[in-house]
Amino acid sequence: MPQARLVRLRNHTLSRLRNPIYWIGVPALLLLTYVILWPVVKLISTTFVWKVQDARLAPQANPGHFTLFHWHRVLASDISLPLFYKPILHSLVVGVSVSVLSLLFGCVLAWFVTRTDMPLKRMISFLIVIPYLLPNWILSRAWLLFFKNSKIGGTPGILQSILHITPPDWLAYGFVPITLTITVHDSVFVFLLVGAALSAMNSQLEEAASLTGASRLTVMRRIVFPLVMPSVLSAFILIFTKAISSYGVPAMLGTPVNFDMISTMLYASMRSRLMTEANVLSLTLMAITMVTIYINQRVIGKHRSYITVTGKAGAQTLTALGRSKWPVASMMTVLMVILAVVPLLILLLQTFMLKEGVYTLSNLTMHYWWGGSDPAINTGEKGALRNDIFLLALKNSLTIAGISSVIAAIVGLVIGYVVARGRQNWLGRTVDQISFLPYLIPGISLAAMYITMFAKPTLFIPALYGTIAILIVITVVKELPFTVKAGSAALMQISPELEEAAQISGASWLTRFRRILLPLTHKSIASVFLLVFIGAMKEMELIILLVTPRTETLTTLTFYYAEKGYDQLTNVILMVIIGIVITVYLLAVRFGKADLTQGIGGSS
Amino acid sequence: MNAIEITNINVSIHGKHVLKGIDLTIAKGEFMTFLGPSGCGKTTLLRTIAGLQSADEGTLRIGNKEAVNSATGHYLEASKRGVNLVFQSYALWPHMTVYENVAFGLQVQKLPKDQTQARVRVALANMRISELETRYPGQLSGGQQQRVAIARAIVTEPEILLLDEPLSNLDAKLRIEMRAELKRLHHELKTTIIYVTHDQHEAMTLSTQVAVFFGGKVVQVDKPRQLYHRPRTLEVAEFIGNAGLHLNYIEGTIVGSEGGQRLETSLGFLEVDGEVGETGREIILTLKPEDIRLSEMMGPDSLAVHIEAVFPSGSETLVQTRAGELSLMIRVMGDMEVEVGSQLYAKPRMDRINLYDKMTGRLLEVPIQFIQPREELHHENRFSHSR
Amino acid sequence: MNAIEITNINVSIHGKHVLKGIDLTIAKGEFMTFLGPSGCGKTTLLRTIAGLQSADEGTLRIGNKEAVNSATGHYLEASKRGVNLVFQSYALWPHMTVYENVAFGLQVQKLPKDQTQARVRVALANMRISELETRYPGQLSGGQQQRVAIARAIVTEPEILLLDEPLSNLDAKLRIEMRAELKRLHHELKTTIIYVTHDQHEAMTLSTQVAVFFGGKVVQVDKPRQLYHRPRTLEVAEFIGNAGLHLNYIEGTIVGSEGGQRLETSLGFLEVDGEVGETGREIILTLKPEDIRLSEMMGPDSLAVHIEAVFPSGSETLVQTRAGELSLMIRVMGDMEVEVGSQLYAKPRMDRINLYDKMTGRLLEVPIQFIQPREELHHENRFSHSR
Amino acid sequence: AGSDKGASASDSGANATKTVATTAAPQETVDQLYAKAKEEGKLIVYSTSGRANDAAETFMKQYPGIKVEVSKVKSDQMMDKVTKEQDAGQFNPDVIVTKEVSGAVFEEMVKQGRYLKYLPEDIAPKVEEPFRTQDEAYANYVEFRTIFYNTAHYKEAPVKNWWDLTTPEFKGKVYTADPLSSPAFMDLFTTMVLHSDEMAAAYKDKFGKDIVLQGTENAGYEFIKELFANGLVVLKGSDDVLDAIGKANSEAIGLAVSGDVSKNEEKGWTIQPIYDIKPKTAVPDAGYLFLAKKAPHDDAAKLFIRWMMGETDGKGEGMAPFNQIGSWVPRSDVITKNQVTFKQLNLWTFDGDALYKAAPKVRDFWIKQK
Ligand SMILES: Nc1ncnc2c1ncn2[C@@H]1O[C@H](COP(=O)(O)OP(=O)(O)OP(=O)(O)O)[C@@H](O)[C@H]1O
Ligand SMILES: Nc1ncnc2c1ncn2[C@@H]1O[C@H](COP(=O)(O)OP(=O)(O)OP(=O)(O)O)[C@@H](O)[C@H]1O
Ligand SMILES: [Mg+2]
Ligand SMILES: [Mg+2]
Repeated sequence: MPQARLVRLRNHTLSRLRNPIYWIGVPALLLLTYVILWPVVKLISTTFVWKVQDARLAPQANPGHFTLFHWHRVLASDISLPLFYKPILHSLVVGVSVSVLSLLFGCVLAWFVTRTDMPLKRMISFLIVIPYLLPNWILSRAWLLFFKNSKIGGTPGILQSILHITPPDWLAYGFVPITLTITVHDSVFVFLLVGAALSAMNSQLEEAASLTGASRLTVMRRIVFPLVMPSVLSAFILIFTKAISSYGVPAMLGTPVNFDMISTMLYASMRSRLMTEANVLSLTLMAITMVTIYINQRVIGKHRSYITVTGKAGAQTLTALGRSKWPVASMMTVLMVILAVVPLLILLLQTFMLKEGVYTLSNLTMHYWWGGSDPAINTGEKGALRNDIFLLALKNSLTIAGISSVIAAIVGLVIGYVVARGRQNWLGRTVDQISFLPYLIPGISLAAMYITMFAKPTLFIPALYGTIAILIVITVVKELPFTVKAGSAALMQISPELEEAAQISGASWLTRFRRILLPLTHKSIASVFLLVFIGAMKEMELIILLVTPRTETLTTLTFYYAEKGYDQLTNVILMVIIGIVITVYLLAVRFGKADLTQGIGGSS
Repeated sequence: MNAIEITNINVSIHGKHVLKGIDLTIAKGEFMTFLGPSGCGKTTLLRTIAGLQSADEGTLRIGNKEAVNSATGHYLEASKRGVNLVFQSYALWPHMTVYENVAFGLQVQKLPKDQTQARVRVALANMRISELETRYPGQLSGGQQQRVAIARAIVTEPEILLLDEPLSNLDAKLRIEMRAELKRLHHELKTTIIYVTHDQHEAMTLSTQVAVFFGGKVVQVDKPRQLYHRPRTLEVAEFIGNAGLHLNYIEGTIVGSEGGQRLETSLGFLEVDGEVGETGREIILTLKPEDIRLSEMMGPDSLAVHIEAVFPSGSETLVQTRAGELSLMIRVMGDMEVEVGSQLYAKPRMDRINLYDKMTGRLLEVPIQFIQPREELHHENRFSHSR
Repeated sequence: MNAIEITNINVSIHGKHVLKGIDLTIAKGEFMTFLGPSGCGKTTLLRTIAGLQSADEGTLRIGNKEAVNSATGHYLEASKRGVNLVFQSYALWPHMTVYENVAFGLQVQKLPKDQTQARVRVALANMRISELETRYPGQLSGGQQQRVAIARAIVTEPEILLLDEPLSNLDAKLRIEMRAELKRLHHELKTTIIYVTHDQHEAMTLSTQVAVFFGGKVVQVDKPRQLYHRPRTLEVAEFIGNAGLHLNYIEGTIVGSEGGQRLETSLGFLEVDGEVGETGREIILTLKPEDIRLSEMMGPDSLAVHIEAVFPSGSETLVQTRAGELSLMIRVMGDMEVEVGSQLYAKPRMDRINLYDKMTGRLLEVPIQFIQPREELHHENRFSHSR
Repeated sequence: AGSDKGASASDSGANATKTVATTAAPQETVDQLYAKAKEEGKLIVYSTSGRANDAAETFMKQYPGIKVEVSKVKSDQMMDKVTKEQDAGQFNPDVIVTKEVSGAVFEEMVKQGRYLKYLPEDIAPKVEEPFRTQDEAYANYVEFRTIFYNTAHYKEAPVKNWWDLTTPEFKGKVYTADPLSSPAFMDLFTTMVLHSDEMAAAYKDKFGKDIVLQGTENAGYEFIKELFANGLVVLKGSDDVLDAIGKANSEAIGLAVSGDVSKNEEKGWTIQPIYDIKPKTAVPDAGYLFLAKKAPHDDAAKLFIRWMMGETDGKGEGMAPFNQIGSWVPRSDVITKNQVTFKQLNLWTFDGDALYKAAPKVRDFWIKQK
């Protein structure tokens, strides 16, 4: 009965189309295919083809033809050891160490802030965001300020000059400082992701465990931690990937002791115009991450459930810390002040110093903020706020960061929905995998491909190149790994029954999303918004290729200043960026219920 | 018209075959109760009807719409079935106040604001939770949450209302009030109600039909009294009735007699109308504790019994008695002041004795008449037969 | 020794005064049931005892340890109280299998692996969920989840076990089995049990003591039968007994008489021993439906009544009767085949009539004796008094 | 206004094979150009150097009505950006200000006709070679990598021969910016490899004996190897090197960009570059000026390039940002601010072709040294 089969097929298709996993998942997959997979495929394909330039490396190069030369060169030639194996080992060690440290640091902080009655929560959770606001090279520099030894010359670090202790090389450069600096910078991801998960967790689950006589540590280890596992794992993968792909810190702290990572080798290849080599290197990173994500999917598993937001609500109770309440709070505050406020203040102070490093009152000036042209300073460069393009750049930055962070948060949640609810489904898993790639495609490569892809109208996509839109697109795409992970982790906590209850009341998916899922994940959304906003405000690599003079941003302005060596002006812009982010953060907390310390449902 | 027609529905969850060929028809305006042991698939069937669980096989019609048809792959979305469900686990939205939870369905239906407000208020008042309007579910007690869940489902006045143990966390008094409210809905709005409960009293008093489930299958669908008095299998008989464990089982065998067949049991010989089954086959008689009357006076058809134990429980008392090797549990109303060891007279109601095939457990539909005590077994303790 | 001593415990949650000066002493090995309407604070008190809810005022001693003392600010951590709790909402750990959920407590106690395994297996078997060992809570039905929650709490054999409506989602048969298991625990291990239930039958049959709560206060603590027969206030009387709505209220007034005082009611004049209260004061008599016997024969102390309605419910039948302006609800065991409109005889048990002050609702502890019908009101329908 | 006239060979000296797309020598006068440029109204510059911004400001004062928009991009990224844009049919920039990337700009951009050489006839005669005819385009300024020392420590240049760096005196005291991430540094070492004979000669000059290669191919590689063996310290960027040697009374020396000497005052450094090292001080790192292919504002572009060149007489204000200490304008009619003139500088010629081919190999060698 072919006709019956046809009817069946049609109905099946129809009911699939009605299933949000499919009707969101399929378009999402198509979109991701275009904006991520397609560039990656192109990236892969370049690694198997001779390019004209390859004649430089191999005389046998035959442009346009298939070759395994590049893979061979990276993986199995006499140069492989220093070019690939040593750096990848370093990358992995740094990646794992950073992840582990960040998880420890972030989870503990998150637990204290969300699940206990520790005082000063708001302030502490605010302070935790600050290191992420600072560009990571500032943190590296701050490290050197303390631990620099005579090896790299110049002014010695505080330890050496004041305490006359010569920090050994391993403490001053290489693995240890790289790991610690990235940890301080990125653990906010763990804090926010895991914090959102923790605060949504039904406290009865903890209570039930403590009634069996379990110590707090056991409760943490056996109940709390595994329950927020999706968030922990997401945070782990994010941090791991961020660490292995980070360039600034290892370049500054690793180079003096020849501590190379894949990211630094990759950057070097790119600068030497050995694009294919760079592509091969980034593909190896992608492969590693794919494996990590696969393991993650296995751990999160089919059956295991992480639902902690159920339809039987329980009052959220906070663990009483008792007498240790204040000591804990003070310790955290001090720690965060050292990690966050000190570097920030140093930076701020610098913007008021006419000459760097001269600590006298007369050296203080507002010149770099809004001074006029003075030929004696910076060859007549005006204060940053007086720069003609400052306002334009500010406007552009705000537009890009504002719009893209809102879009990214929503898109992340929507795609996260497919990933979370389609865990058992090939579609969900594929979307999960693909959405993670952007972190590993070097920003420059992605941007370069986007010029080709968006310079001309393709299908229904208009020519976006040269407009702000493309900057928004690429920012959203680049942040997808984070937003999708955050979204899916948050949604995994929510019992599907809550959605079903709305469905049965006749609510369409959109209504369900808007009225049920969005509010239930609002904390996670707020974190996503905030971090994407910060990321977008700081982003440089990605947009530098895509900006045109009309789309100048604050970061391209700092690029200009930095290249000219106008340190104070650079810092002024940085302070402006930080100021904006802090304002946005405070506004979000005030009006967007983006409170990172409170329990769900506004039960305050 | 039928509100729901279920034909050969099969459902597997994660490879576990949960519903095994369910056939069930529920007429419009019916108050149907699902009874069955924990884990037998009641919730799953409700979810299938509501459209929250997909069926592997079978068809489901709701009203005159086809909702599920595995053959054609047809599937009607949950939101279009005109069904509402009170979840066993409430499924309250923790981020909405009680008012918002209840108003949600009406807002989705785009009801004007004042009407929404009015209807929500009425529903809350009916559930006795008016004063909790502005609270969040996390700030409510278990029973209060459960009532919010009911209010949320009834406020939209669905054509079909599914309730999954909706009163399990309410006290007796509230439960009676809530039942009255459900009855009102059922009468006034002609809502078809499917009700899952473990409270058999509730099942008996509320429903017009009861479906009994075992292990993913429907084993009996009947009017409550019929079900109570004539359980179709031993399994159902054992399950039904609060008595559960106290049901009196009397073993026996089919023996031949002049008129046809009779049953040899420890009660005595029972005469039956017509053929029961193969001679020699083992059977079981069941007799509920409340179908035996205990009195101080020897009356017609009564049997002398010794009191072995007394279990008072407030409004009624269970008395364990013995007549030779036969042990009988008897239920009496109120307090029974009787001494253990004393002798009383028990009078079973013949028409309430059910006869089952021991092997298959099926009810044998044969009226029973008492004939004669087995003199050789019970010398002193016998029924004095005077008919 | 007392297992728990609660003195003047006051608890506020988010500014709502939930527990208002609770005083309660629970002896070691007691099986104490908390009864009370939804939202009265039962769960909150359990949580306070367990150490999950902090008290604003009062002291709490568990065994010989001081657990809470608001005066000194002392507070003993939940994990050190030797208490376990079955949560009303189960609070199963969704990421652990059933086995892991149950084993957790033993693992925390560092029990050797084989012993852990053995004890978990026993607990699961007792809860009839052995075959679900490897499932996750999300893959269980409501009743199965509830049994896992019980297993998890009992497996550690705590000194004090708190159960918050642990059987609400189980069918009658399982419920009886679970109760037996709890009784076993109670007897064998001498566990002190505090039990919250809405099933009054459960409360009556299981417990050695019942505490009745209203609005955050304890209004009566008594043995179950005592509570059942002599509720201390009208409120409690109305709440107790499945009869709830069917309790027979008979209004009356205290009038003076030669010997002292008597009561004028629609039943007739009642003579009391000694003083009841001010003459002229209004009182209310209560009489449970099961404390009236209905028979075909006019016996001693019986009253002729007309049958107005019959509500059969399987194991018992409620009969609504009328004698003049007095309406009486009567409960009879099993099926009652009686025609509406016919006349029968009702015989109330005098010793079961309770007398309350209408104003304060308090029980007046005065034995009642029947004296004489009010001839002027009931000409035909009267009790034939023959004592 | 596409004035792409295709390739025309310029045939001279070492770069005989260089095939360069050139915009033909213009007959237009400045006035003619200005008139047409005003119609165009604006122009877009892609520049690696911030100096283009400074020139743009003066340009807009001089030629009102033409708006200059400058985008700052690194030279290698600019290649990608322009290639992709042009391939997609988007012709955005008019003027390109860029440095070489080991010959890649020439190979991948100039040869492909993406960047066009532009040298007005009236200015050409005053331009020093190789930038007049031999090189890929006119360079508006020339810098190079050389050794810097701290004048507070050394009274005179402590290094006269590149091989000095391999002596125990400088063990662990030589800094360089990482050539792996800044190709211009690598170009210097690659050039040494290309001119290994001269390196060998300098070795002999220094140590008085012939060089004995320790498993390397030639004296250039040997130099790199010995540099590493002598504890070369690699830092991230040029500024880090100068920081390392510039502050305090440092005895260390470092490899940095000649132009950085202008930051001395600003940063409080006391450092000087060395302008004469054997066998050659360095290889030039030129800031080239190009017209972009199919420049939409062709005339404005030409006008702007002329402005940056300093106009016909070499006195135009547009040149000021480029004529600084540490960098040289290769025009005979321009007075440099440095003590030595461009001609006096002892530099290798920048052989893009050879560099382009050899760079990866030297880079590999470098990586292996780590
Ligand atoms: N977080 C809260 N904020 C305000 N009031 C609360 C909160 N939690 C509980 N309550 C109130 O405290 C009272 C007691 O709650 P509790 O859970 O102890 O009741 P319960 O006796 O267990 O009722 P049930 O039988 O319905 O479970 C209820 O009226 C409830 O509304
Ligand atoms: N996700 C799942 N995976 C495997 N089995 C499941 C899953 N969900 C439910 N089951 C099983 O399906 C059966 C039917 O479950 P259902 O919830 O319908 O039972 P129920 O009749 O409602 O029971 P209860 O009275 O206890 O609520 C149960 O035995 C349960 O263990
Ligand atoms: Mg169920
Ligand atoms: Mg409760």
